[in-house]
Amino acid sequence: MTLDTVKNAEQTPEAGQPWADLGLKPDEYERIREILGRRPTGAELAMYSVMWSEHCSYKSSKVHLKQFGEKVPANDAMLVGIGENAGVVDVGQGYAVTFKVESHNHPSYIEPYQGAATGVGGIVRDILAMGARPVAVVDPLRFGAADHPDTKRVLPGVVAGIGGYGNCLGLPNIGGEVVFDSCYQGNPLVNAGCIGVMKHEDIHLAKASGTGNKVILYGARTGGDGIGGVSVLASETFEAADPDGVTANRPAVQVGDPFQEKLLIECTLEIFKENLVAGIQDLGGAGLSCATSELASAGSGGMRVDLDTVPLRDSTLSPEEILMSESQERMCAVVEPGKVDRFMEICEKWDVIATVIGEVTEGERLEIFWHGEQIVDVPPRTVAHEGPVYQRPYARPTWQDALQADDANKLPRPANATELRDQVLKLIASPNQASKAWITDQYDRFVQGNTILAQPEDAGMVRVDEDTNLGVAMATDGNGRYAKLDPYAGAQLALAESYRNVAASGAKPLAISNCLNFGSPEDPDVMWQFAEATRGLADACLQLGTPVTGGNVSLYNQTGETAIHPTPVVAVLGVIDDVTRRTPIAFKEEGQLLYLLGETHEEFGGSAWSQVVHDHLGGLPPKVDLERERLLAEILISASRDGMIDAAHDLSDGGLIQAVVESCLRGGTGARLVVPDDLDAFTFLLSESAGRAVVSVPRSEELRFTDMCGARGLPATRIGVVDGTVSDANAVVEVQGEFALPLEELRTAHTQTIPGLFA
Amino acid sequence: MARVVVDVMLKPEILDPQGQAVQRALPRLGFQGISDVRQGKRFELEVDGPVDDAALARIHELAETFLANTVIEDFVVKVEEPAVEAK
Amino acid sequence: MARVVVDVMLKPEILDPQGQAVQRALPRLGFQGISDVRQGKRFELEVDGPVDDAALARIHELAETFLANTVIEDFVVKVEEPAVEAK
Amino acid sequence: MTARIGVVTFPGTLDDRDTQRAVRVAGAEAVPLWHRDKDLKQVDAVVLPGGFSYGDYLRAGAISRFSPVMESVIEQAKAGMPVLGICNGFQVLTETHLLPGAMLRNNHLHFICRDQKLRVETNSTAWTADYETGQEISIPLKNIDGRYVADERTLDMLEAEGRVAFRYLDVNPNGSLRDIAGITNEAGNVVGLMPHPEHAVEPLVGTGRTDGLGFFTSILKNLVGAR
Ligand SMILES: Nc1ncnc2c1ncn2[C@@H]1O[C@H](COP(=O)(O)OP(=O)(O)O)[C@@H](O)[C@H]1O
Ligand SMILES: [Mg+2]
Repeated sequence: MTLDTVKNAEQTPEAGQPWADLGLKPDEYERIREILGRRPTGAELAMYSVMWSEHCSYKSSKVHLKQFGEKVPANDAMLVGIGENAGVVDVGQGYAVTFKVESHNHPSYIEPYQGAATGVGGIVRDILAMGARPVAVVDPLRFGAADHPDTKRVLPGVVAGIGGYGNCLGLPNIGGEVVFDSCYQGNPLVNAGCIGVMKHEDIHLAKASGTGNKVILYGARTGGDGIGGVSVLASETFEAADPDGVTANRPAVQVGDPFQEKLLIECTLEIFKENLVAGIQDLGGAGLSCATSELASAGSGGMRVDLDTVPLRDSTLSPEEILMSESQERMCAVVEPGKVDRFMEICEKWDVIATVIGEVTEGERLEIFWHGEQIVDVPPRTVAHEGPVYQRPYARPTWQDALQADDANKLPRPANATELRDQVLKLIASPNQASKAWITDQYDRFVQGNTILAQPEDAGMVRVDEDTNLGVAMATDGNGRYAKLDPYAGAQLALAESYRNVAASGAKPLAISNCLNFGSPEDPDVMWQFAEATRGLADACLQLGTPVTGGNVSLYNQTGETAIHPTPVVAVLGVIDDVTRRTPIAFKEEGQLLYLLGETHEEFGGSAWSQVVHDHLGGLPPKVDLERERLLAEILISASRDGMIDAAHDLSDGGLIQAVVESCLRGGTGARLVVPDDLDAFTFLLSESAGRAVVSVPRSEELRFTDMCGARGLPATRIGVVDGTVSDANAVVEVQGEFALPLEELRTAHTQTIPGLFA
Repeated sequence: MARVVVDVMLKPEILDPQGQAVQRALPRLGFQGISDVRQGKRFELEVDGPVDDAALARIHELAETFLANTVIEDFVVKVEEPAVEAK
Repeated sequence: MARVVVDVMLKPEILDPQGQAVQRALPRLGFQGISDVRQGKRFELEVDGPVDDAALARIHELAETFLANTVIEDFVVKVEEPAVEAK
Repeated sequence: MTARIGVVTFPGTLDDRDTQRAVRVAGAEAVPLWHRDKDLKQVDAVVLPGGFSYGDYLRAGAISRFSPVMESVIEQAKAGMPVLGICNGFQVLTETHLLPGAMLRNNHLHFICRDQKLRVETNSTAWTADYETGQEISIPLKNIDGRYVADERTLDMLEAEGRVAFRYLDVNPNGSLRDIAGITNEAGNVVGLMPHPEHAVEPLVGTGRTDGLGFFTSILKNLVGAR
């Protein structure tokens, strides 16, 4: 095959090109020809096709994501907003924090271990590229039915992959989620998030400026794995790659090398410390195509790259393949000529291969050469930032009304105390509500020696400064069942829960990232869910004052015609001035008073109870009251700062009883609960009304605490006491007049389910 | 009873970080002249009964569906002991 | 250029939980008649130059000091390609 | 003059900064040592910290063992310098044969991170002098290749010579033979264990316990006493 040079493309305008196989639509191909004024070369076609894929261009979601930039709450903490590798917020004392969540759903279904592992690798490089030291990871996960045989294949592999990669990097895993629902059977959701910390002056951006500056590719050699990964795996063509069809359209899976990534982290941090880079970008989806076009597009000049210089693992790769390869553990830096030698020295110190592959030029073009011939000559913005934008049609699904009319509040309720007790026990042991310790114990949560809170606390928390005790906290939440019933409210509930979790730990919520997992954007039902969810999230962020700093969209999560539940996952980042004031979930002190904060209504739509007991999904999700969420958060934060509470646990799926049982198990104590006068026991224990938390108040603080709640107008109801000393073998969780469950029976029910299924 | 061996190796185009780490260590240990190292898995299966074509076909299937992940790995099935008297 | 293979297996008296896990999974997958499974490592070394006795002796030493930990593992060195014209 | 404790960084070491912090918390000076340097910078003792040196590829510790710094560490250890190997560091010490036995994949095959109870079986080593023999402590354990094995003769010898330094209590988290969590050489200067004392030196972080601090205060006392 002869090389398809720019000259050749000019001379053979009619040559046939495989644009359709690369996932481009006819009008998209036409647009490329229009931009270039000729047909693209093979290499240019490769670049446009990966960069204009849904994954890289956000072509279906862009029009909706715009709101996150438009409805921005006043917030001085924001240092870098949407559009960079990750957003950056000010957390005080000169520190800045960058964080983001990304999806690696499709690869993890095909190859659970490597798919999940490289998902962690990718998000960590994003954080690193901002100039930050990665300090923690989180992993919101969703799988098919817990007892489905394929879940036995996928879950252990995903968990081992996340652990295998993250543990080897030395990043504590401080939170996440594990949710089972048969809607995820053919589309598990593997989202991964990372937090990084830096000083304000260390923030780095992905841009190539300064004519004559060198472009350096460093890290792993480029191989033939993962070619076209984003366009194949994260797009409609993925459908052809279901388990039986794997060979028909071989998915481009990559193998991760966490050791190489660890070296890359240390090497890059040392390079930052000596101020050696003018711009930097990680290589993720779309590999070099993405890195070079984004760097050049964001910078002031053009860029020239000699592809021959790229270190290869496989010498037979074509230039198109080199441009598209998604080999992991690579970074691209722009470096002033005078600093190149020192840059190379540091790479050598860390055994990292580094190569000058090009330089910043005066023009405005991205030019790529192979064997001395020009094979790419494009305006980089058209590749990186001016891809197609679709206004996909959307409409409220015809089935939505019927779904909402199928009211969960009308389901048969337990007839007596024994039935109530049995249902509580069943709930506590159900896969979604059971302890995830078997999973999270496969993750290192202690490494780096700064972990203040980790699983199973409400939020993860790490210390940022050893001397001042400044810390940051993060929680991630999402509830696909709520979002299916009402995507607008469901997205807001995801934010509200995550926000509440952070506040319950004592930290002040600052900003958010998200990972929006949905079905096919070509389905108007799904597109409506997406439009509603983004609108809901943007409105709620505005109201709560927590800007969106960045995020990720994963579409085409469906099997055949059936989409997953719409699943917006929200990660809230919070800050705490003094980590010694953090609030754990454990009930520890006998005799402390239990207060329920917020109001309880009959709200069972989408609830854990309706799923576990009735296998039902219908009605409306719990009502959202963001002003109440904000007030609750303020109370939780003040109470923690002023030492008025010793434990707090937010209420979410499973309701009050779930939270109380978890806090008792964590502390090793029992509890005695009294049903308030205005509630029936069932609603009291199992309703999922939002905006609530349970706290444990030392008797000496009771007055001060209730005064504060009263003064600020937050309903606080005394619902019982912590009962029995820590490790009392006879401790019970008792609901007076209803039932008593021995703590050890609860522990067994809560902890045996997951190992029973997967160990 | 006979022994059947299944060798599972990463496909040539897939990164083999373990093999690479071993190879990079060789010069330091004073070993020259080894241009590539790949590391894979070796399974030794003790098979009751005759290792006939049917048994080998089943082991082949086992390798394909379980021992190897054919998205990233290739495998080879070999009978190790003289065996095959069964024919 | 020739390929030399080093197979490394845990000593028989050492517990091999990986092999056991495979074996335990077999009945669930519908496989009967496999009485034992052991899992080990396979290294494929591409050797520049002739694989003569001297080269093999060096690889043997490499296996003994590096590729295998002889406290817990046994190893076998094999030339895979026809090779050995060097003799 | 405070004691100088060297902390080695191999490529892929993770707990070097934490170990340096633990050394400082105990009141000694932490001296970073780089795997490529033979120079031990005149430290009084060396810690080989945890992590995944060389990605744990081949076998945990197998590649690091051949680094230049280890040549000096082996030499000095044989001459009596105190050396502590934590987790990956313990694996390196068994690979060098400064300590007998070997580390294998956990019997359940998973990475495990937990707060682990141990018994300090001897306080006559350089790193355990500040504990009582028989004292029970809880410190984090986190590894995937933590199963200690050795042949029966070696195990019997270790027991007979009082060289089992730490034993797991309540649960054996990985199938280690005779519940062994850590051992010492004959002279008591070289100690290795799988759990992580350096992650249990501050009341606030990790498990909130400081049971691991004794390792670092022991060595300090030992060194100052020797002067
Ligand atoms: N995949 C996971 N990785 C890390 N931590 C997890 C994971 N799944 C659950 N957790 C942790 O387990 C605890 C309980 O989870 P969950 O019940 O989802 O919390 P909540 O309902 O309060 O949001 C939390 O600390 C959460 O961070
Ligand atoms: Mg919570």
